[in-house]
Amino acid sequence: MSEPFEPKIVAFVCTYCTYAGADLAGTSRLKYAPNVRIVRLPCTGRISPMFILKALQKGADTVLVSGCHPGDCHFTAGNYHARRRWTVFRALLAFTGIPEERIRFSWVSAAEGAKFAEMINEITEQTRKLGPFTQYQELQKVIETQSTY
Amino acid sequence: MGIQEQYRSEAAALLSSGEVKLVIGFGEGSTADRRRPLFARTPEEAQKFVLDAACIANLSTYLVTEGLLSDGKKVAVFLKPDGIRSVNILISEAQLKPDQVVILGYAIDKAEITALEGRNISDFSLGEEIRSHTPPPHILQEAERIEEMNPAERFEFWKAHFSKCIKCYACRQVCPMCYCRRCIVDVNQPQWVSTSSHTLGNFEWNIVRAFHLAGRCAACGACDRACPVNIPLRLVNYRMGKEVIDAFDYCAGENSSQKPVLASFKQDDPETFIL
Amino acid sequence: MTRILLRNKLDDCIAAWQKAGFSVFAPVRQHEMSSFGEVQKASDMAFDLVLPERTIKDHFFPQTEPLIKYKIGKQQIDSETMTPPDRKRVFFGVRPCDASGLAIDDPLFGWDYKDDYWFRRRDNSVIVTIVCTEADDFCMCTSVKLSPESDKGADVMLRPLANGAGWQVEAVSERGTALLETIPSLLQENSEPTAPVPQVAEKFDLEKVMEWLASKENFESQFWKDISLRCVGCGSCTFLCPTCHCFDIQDEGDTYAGIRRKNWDSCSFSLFTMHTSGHNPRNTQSTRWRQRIMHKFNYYRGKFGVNSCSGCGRCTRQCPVDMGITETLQAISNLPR
Amino acid sequence: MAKIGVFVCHCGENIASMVDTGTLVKAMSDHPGVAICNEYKYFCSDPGQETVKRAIREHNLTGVVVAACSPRMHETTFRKACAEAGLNPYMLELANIREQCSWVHSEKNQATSKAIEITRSLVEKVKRNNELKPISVPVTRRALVIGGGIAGIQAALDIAGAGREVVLVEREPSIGGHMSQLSETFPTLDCSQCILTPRMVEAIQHPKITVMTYSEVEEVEGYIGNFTAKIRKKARYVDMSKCTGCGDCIQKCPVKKIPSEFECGLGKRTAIYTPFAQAVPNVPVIDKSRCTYFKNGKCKICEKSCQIDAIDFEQQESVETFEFGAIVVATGFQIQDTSVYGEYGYGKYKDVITGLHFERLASASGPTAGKIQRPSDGKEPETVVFIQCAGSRDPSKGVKYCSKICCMYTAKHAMLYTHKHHGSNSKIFYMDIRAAGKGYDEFTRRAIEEDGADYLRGRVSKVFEENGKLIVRGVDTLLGKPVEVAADMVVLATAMTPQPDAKQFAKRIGIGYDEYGFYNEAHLKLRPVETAKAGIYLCGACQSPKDIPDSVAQASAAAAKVLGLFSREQLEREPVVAAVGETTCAGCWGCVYACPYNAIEKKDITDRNGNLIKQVASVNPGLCQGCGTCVTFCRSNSIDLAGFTEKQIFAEVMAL
Repeated sequence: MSEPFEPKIVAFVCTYCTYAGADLAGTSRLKYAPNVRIVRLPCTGRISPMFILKALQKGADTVLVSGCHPGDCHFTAGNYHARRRWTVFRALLAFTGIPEERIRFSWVSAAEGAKFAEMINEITEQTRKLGPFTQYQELQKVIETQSTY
Repeated sequence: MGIQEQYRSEAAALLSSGEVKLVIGFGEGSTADRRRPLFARTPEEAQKFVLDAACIANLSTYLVTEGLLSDGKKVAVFLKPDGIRSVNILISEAQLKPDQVVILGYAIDKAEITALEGRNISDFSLGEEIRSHTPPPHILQEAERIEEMNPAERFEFWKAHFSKCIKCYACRQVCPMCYCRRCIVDVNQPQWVSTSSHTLGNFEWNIVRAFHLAGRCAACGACDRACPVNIPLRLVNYRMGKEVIDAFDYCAGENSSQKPVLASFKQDDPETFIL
Repeated sequence: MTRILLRNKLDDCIAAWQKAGFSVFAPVRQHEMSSFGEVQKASDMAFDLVLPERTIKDHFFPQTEPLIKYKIGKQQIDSETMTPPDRKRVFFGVRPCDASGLAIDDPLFGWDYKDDYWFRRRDNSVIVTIVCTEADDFCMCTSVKLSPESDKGADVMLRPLANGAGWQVEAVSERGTALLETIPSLLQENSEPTAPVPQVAEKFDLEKVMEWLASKENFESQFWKDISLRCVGCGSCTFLCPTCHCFDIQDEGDTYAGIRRKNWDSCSFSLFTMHTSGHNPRNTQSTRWRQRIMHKFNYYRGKFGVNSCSGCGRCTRQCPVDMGITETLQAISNLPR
Repeated sequence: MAKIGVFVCHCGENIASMVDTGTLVKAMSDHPGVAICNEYKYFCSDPGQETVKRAIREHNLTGVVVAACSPRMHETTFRKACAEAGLNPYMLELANIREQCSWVHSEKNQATSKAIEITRSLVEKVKRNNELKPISVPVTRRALVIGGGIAGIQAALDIAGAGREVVLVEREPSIGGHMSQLSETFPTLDCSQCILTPRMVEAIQHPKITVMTYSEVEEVEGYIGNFTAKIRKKARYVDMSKCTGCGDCIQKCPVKKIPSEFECGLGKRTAIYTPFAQAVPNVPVIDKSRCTYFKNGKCKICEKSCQIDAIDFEQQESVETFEFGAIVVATGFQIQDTSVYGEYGYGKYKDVITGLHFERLASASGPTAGKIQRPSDGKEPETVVFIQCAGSRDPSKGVKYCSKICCMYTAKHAMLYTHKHHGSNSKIFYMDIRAAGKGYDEFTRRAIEEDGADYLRGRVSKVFEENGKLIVRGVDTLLGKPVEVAADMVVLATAMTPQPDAKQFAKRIGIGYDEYGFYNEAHLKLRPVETAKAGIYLCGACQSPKDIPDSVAQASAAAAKVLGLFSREQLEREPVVAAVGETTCAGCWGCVYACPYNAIEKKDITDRNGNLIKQVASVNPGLCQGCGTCVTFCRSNSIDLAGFTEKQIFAEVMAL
């Protein structure tokens, strides 16, 4: 029997809102699941769809993308641009069979430490239920083995 | 006089008057049912143009050939509505100057071929036609069939298709919108897209290609026809086109002054999926 | 009297080969594409194809091949060579042009350094060709001095019987003879006539073409620019070619571990000869197309005494803009002397 | 070859109690490219920083990762340390193993392995960091102060006092804000007008201050040191350069019965008016919506009455554009609409009023000349009930927060009432008395002990009229009994809320706001007067409910920040900006459209003879704020963002 499944969650967050919100969860000593790895970026506008694909390749079971609420972007409009990209990218991934539950999006402000903590717990639990994203991870495993030809 | 003769003489006139330096049209292909792009620089060469229902390629892709239009001279090109739509997109993305392109427009309806009025891009108003255009039933049916699958089935469907991909980039090379001097897939520092054509690399390439065309695709089907391993690229393109029109009421190539859909936004864009 | 294999014995034949340790490959149709794939029974095979869209080359020189697995450590780099599996394979129903392609590439992979990845697969594979009974508009084997019944690259050659019930069987190499020894009971003596071989007309004068290409003054000819105007620079002709063999070495992985891979590359790509400096000696599509033709019908022959083309016609058949070797060589052939 | 130093901080027990730092150090020591890995109790301390600096020098480090707290906490600290040791300060990354690891997890093994992954990925990132140099931008040493209340006035005076130009913009016809409406002020009971008016006059007379009343900030563009603001001057219909403020026009105006906004509707004003007698500038405006001439085309009595022809019915509004280096936002507050409290009868009974009404009644310059009279019949009330928290601290109908000033002004009201009307009776329903502040508790004690204010701890459930009295029914929670008081007047301590257009205004100038619409400071404790947008500062009640001393203190603090910025001609900015790879840019201009700062321009690429080869995008580093939206848009990957380059992020993700 292999090890019990521990979800791997990669979060791409903007530094001004969600990263600060995650910091607030820390300063408030809120406890949440240790399964998330946070990648800090200046703005959700900087979060490229490629990041999501690479996180999946590296074995993420769920990817979270999070930034400032609409209207609150430190850079005034980065999150609006991001939202459009996500709408399209999400539809694309869904169409190619990458389940919507695997790519999550949220707005978490610098004041929403509690929301961040709860969300990470919820996503971790949901991912636990979904199980590992083996379909995608298999693609990587195949690469690492011998050529089949 | 049939449209073919009409356009032959018009092309010849454009060339002999010196209004254009080149006319891009169709000539006989290697078999009876094939037509191939033909480049005429003299009125004599223009007599070789063929125009019939087999002329389905989107020749606008040649307009973005590096250096073709940098001398400021004009080029005439045979275009169907999807090609004209492509020209709209290319103009809105500053890849073409409207005055440099003379359009010899035509439409194919089953085996019938008709001339389109107008020579300058501004003569064509395609907006409504494009919006009301529905793809052929076989595409709709296939797309629906995929939508009805569960994610795991969809993944398997595309895995089977993408695993065939040999990364020949024919889909990219025939696409008028793939005019980048350097494609993302050729960026190796860092290597976002695995260049190897294993299934993972193929997934990445095909997803990135579709994403880069979202809201920019003229639905000409060139990529789908070009694919030597028959990946149904039309389905992804169709799905992306549908998404931008449903979510943002944006239809690429309606006119030549659109802002790119992914470089603009509305404050009340839909966001049902965001927590 | 010759030996024949009946179509209805094919399932037994596959089973016998599998029992002898072979995996059996044949033309198959899968996911809207025809290629060589592993089969378990005769009904898996697609016999109605003039040619599969993909070549048999894929199974000897795959589009991506892992070479080395590496891991960058604190003090040293650990690496492990990845070699192809020693797998005995029978390729059944290969067309003579595809089999010739393998033979054409053999010297390339073995002239100074014996490419283990190629030869390990070659040595473990038996090629069973089926002589053509049909040709399409694009077939051009005769133009490159091969034929629909060429045995080049074949180990066993099958000639379809006129009645369609099976094939006349002939071993053309030791490996072929050995393969047939695994199925003696499935072969029977028979003198049934074989189906006629299609007449494939020669489309150009190869001698004249080679002469023109060899002439240095033609290298800068306007001909190259005119003929390649519509080339969009994709790699489909090269990747579907049974003899094209260019590759690129790529390290792929994360920041401290990865795999060095050998991937197909194409002389059609604008980046194929791009230097780090930004200079590109073949910076236009015409020079790239010229390279492709020159390589196949001049340079390769100069080095290995054979043209790097087996006349399968895929380059034209699959070209998105209806170009291909045939058109170019025809045009050269038609040039005034 | 990378030589990375990794420094694992215990943060006392904050990290070390949850993350096994020994294991982390071991893992990092074994990581490729790590030249040295240390642990220490407090790396942010002097000896800690010394350790880092020594390691940089001794090992010739090419990059540093400090595994400690959030980069939002100590990035600057360690950047400085790196610079002092001769390493480019941008060759540093902070691995956040405190806020985002040790503090939020409770299982040591998991926290440790997470800390390893976080640190490892940043080691990979830092290997790919580039040396960056701060960008110098010129500073326009002129400040814009938005809002002419006491906070705005104070900020303007402080900045101007240090010799820098200020434009003070107020949307009402006079500066002064809410403070000008107040009667006396707690805890000293000095008259509000008496202390405010001199400051107003000082502001308008100051040679460095341009006061623009009846004006609004329309648009702000640019960035710290280099803002451009468009200010719309509404048409006053009175020529400010001519008007002497004699008031003849006001006297003659036939439209006299307009409820005065300044008097909270307790007094009347004319169509041509100054909001109050001491208005600054003392120049009236014509209320176009009420003026007979503007409505019917006839009247112009004011014009006739004006002896110096200062009335100008043809005056148009105008928009003026100024350049500023800094902006102080002091847009103030409003009071909550109390009619949501039907049970208190506000709006139904004339004698149920707000605290601000009471201020006007108590004001010597108010509608009753300082006499406390019932709005209904002008009688002096015998019994007044004050209801505190009539809106504040009420998540269901009002606002969640405490409005901070109500406890104090209610005590003041009770006191003033007793002073003006001996033998009267004040009853105050309260939840808690919050009287923290210099002299504040003493003040409320005085109201209770000396001036007989009767404090009842409890909530009021209903106010209704019975036999000419307002019956206030509530509960005294200390006695645990229901109480009923027959009052002549009820005063509600209404909540302070943001201005009605606070959110739209914030969006217009690009600053953040909280759920209510109060403006967000960059850090609640440590950067309380800065906003997240560099160069824009806050003071007064637009940030949160405040009393006068706090508003003034914050205004001076904001002024100090502005003056700090203005102390140099050049400003050094973070070099986290985008740059275009010109060889691969296809010139599609997607980035130009996407940039929220219009920081991307089109640039011609020419050959050596000056012939145009192509146009490419080009980032103006002075305008770029470093969001990276352009980078993500660019299909050919031809733009990159310093500090968060594609290579860096790729490495970071691939090391996870």
